[in-house]
Amino acid sequence: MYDILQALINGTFGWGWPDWLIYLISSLVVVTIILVVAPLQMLFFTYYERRVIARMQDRIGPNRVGPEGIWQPIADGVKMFTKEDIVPEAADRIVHFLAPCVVVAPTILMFAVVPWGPGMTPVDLPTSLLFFFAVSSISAVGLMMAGWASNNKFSLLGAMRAVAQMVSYEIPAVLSLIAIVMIVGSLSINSIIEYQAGLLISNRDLPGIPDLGLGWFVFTPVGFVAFIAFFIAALAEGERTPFDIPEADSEIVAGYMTEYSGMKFGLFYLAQYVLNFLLCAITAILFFGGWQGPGVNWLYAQAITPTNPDGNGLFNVLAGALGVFYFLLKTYIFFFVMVWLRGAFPRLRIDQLMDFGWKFLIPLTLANLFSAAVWVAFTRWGAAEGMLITVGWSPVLRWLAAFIITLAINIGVYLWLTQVYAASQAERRRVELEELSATL
Amino acid sequence: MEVVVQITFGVIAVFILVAAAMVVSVRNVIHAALWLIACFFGVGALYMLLEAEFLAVVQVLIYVGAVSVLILFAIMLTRQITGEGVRQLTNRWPVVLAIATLLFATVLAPTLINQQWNVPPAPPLGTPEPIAGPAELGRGFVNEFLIQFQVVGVLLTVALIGAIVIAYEERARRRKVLTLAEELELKRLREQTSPTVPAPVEAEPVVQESRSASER
Amino acid sequence: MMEPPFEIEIPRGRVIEVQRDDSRVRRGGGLLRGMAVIWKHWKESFRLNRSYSQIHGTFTIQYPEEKPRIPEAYRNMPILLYDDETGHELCTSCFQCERICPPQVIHMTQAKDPATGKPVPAVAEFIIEYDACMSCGFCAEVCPFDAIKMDHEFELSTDDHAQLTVHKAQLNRPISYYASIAPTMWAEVRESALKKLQGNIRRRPDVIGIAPHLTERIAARRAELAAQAAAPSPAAEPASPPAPSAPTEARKLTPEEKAAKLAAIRAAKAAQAGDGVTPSAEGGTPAEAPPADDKAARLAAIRAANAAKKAAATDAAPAATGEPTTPTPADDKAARLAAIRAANAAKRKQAADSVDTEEGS
Amino acid sequence: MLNAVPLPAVLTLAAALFCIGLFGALSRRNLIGVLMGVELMLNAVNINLVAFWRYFEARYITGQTFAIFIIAVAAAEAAVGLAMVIAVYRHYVTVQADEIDRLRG
Repeated sequence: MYDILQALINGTFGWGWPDWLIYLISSLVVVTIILVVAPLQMLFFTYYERRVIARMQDRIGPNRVGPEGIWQPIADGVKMFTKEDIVPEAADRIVHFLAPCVVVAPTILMFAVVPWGPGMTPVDLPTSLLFFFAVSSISAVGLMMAGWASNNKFSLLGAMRAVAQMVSYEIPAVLSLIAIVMIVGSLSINSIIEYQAGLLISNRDLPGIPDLGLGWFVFTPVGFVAFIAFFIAALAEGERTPFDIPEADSEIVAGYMTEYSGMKFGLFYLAQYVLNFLLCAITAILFFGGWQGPGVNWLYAQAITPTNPDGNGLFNVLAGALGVFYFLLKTYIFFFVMVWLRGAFPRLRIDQLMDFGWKFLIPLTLANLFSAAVWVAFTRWGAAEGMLITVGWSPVLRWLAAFIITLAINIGVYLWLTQVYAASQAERRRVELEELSATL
Repeated sequence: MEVVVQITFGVIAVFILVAAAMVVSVRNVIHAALWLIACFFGVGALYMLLEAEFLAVVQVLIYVGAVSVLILFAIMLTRQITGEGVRQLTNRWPVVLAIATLLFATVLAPTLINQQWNVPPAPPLGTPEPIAGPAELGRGFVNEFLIQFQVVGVLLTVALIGAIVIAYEERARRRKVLTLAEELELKRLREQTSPTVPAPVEAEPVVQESRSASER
Repeated sequence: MMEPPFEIEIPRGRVIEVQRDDSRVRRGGGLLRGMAVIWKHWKESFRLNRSYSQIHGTFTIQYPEEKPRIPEAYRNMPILLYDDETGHELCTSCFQCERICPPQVIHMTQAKDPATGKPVPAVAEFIIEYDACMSCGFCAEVCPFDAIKMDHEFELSTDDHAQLTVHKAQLNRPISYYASIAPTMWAEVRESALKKLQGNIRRRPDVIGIAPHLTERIAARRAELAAQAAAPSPAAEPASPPAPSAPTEARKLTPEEKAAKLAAIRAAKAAQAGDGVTPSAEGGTPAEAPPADDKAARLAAIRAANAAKKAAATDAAPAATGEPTTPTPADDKAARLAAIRAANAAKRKQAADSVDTEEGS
Repeated sequence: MLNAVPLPAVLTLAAALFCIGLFGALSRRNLIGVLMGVELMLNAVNINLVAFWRYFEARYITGQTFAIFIIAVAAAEAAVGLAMVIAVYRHYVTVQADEIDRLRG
């Protein structure tokens, strides 16, 4: 944004404004865009989810307000705004008031590092991926505050569940990301996206692959396992249905949101859907190339960039539009999958959730980390790093070797882990039953 | 530009100190923990100001995301929250306050301020300064600091296991009601391995006996 | 190991357990199968499904625009039938429905021949409190004349609670209406219902038992028929029959007159029922009614009689002299209320009597 | 930053934070409060390390590495410490430090 404004104001118009003013204006513009886009995404997501889940349940869904019910979320929002804001008598008023803010703020902050298209990153941090997850973990504190301040058993129970779940599933999520980070060698989201150029095979792994923007990580064994593990962890972190234990309406009313009404409840809702959007977006970015897609890189090569200052500004717009289109398309597809899962699966029990996270996903992602190391060793290392086997191999051979070995490792680990996990679950059930029968 | 940095630093410093003071003085333990989180945040911001981006992010990730949540969990599990009618400070707190204040006022602050630090001159504004980022850190961890890195890893693993061992609770209070599916599976289990599993009839007198003993 | 569908007897019943370790659902395969099912539902949901025998496709009906296809046996609220051709109501006021109604929301009074004062197999007023009706359909089942049937109309919501106490005029539906909403059900009972109706019509004088809104038309038609019958002599034609030849009831009854008449009839009946305790006791019925009931009935009857007298003083007498006056609506209402009250009391009395009779015999 | 804020300012801030943490660790009765005080002290130390790193040798990683090790140690300390607090609470049903006095004669 700074570059664009700089080029526009000082380049095109030649007004010669000072740097700090342009910096300030660009920051404000970015903040405004984020603050507008985030609630809009939330509104769209609520509508989208309700329509899709309705179709899965052989219904139609909201279709009365406006054409095909498109204004339904706005009507809901109006209702939310006009509702009475109730604070329980015994609540801790200040904490009760702060909690929704603490939950919403990090989700909006996470938008800061999400790239929407080529050269369209609001803030390009070198540690943006880590920033994304660090900030996402703050909302756990907000949930805890909400649950405790409400002074309600259901709220506290929901908050404890939510936080336990988020903390546990952050580990497999981050572990599966580290595999990707190891391959890319950078924590910057932009460089992760740039790595995924190519056609089925990234052209950084195997130079010479034509660049169609399809060298996604999901096509590699490492990326695929990481994708599955990360998506499951994302479901748990976004409190989506198989893992919506914190707000299990049939057990604990609405979890930590029980004592909230009006716009405070709306803020929780906003945070939840924005978080879902961001998790879908980060899945699309890390494993499906984000804005990468056929044509984007070619268009962007013609555009004005720091490396190509005398490009054509029209191509900036075209590349941006196409990139945003691909990015949103992938994101919405992932949200469809989330809704699909919600339609298909019942809610887990908390101990099942913890067992699955700690005893299945974490070992799987650790094994995947090893696969990632193997991948890096085969595709990139040479004699200097002590990788003597591959000396003299052609890049294709090295890539093939890496692919086959990681595939074998991942499939073997998956099969072994499923067997072990199923056996351990059966054994645990048996032991529990024996204990029960002894106490009866 | 310098003024902006100075103001920012001042705001962050005041924020950190106020939050820290609240941590040690607030009666409600949950509020203290929340102030502690605020303090961690302020420290993270200070790291950002000191251009240690990676460290700032790690501070938020570990302290705000994990340690503080751990503390909140511990508070809620120990159920001593509101602190109404309970002294929060020991009887000797004035002594401690005096020690802490004296330590700061007479030893630390004068020494730190009067010491000639010989700080190398900062490069003029605008010139890029080579600052070690996450990439250098990563390289350092697998080269010169490899042993330390491994030791920290072992430490964390040991801490994980130790925490589990210390906080592990024998499942003494078990629920006594079986669900339908459990009842079913139990029955099937008995049919398979009937000699090993004791029948409930045998276990019942034991339970009754212990209960009557406790009543007496 | 057991066979996959594992069946077991437990104290709470018999249970069939599906094996958890089914080889088809191992290693995440079960998850994928579940997702496939939902995918099929999603894919098929863009097709409308109206057959009810398939599990895929959207069932939703866009209600205010589209109406659901209601099955014939659907029942909502009771209605009364009348014959399209003759205009006669099928109801003979046999009180079966009133007796069986679980929430006691059906009330009716029997019609009387104004000339002789004897009861006629027709209903004078029929009231159903729709607000308390529970749509059980007992009334329709018990009705021996197939006069009361269950309607398919379900859009009854209103902001006026009093509107849900429905009178005969609003309850009446032609047989053709019922035949259209429930053709097979009507076809089953058509023969016997019409036959019974013919029998009843013979015992109904004049226009009693004719749906109120048809009274005028039917009377006119009858007069016409009568005129046609007397047609041969053209001299008689100018003295057009309606006014002189038709009895008083054949005139156009203004609503006030009708109400007054109705009130009078009801009051008379109530009075009779109340006073009739002694005659019936004298007439050989062995048991005396319990005093409390008797007293209540008497009180109600007296009250009703008073009200009726008041009403009669204002308009029944002038009506008798042929001077059409307009009674004040308040009086009319009071009279109506009194009549209903009296009728209820009488009914209670009657029920008590009948119980006593049974016990006595 | 380097020109605007002198190093002693940052170090004094760290020292003040350390003293506050010390006060909390020594005077709080609640065991969790004591742990919170210790966390404050560790943070003060970290500020010191990062400040020295930034002002003296920004091109090397030693200071940051040390800070990261301290963060890891702090996390381990918090985990074990809180586990101990919970174990103590289970046993004595209190977390007030001066009420846990089984050894007092």
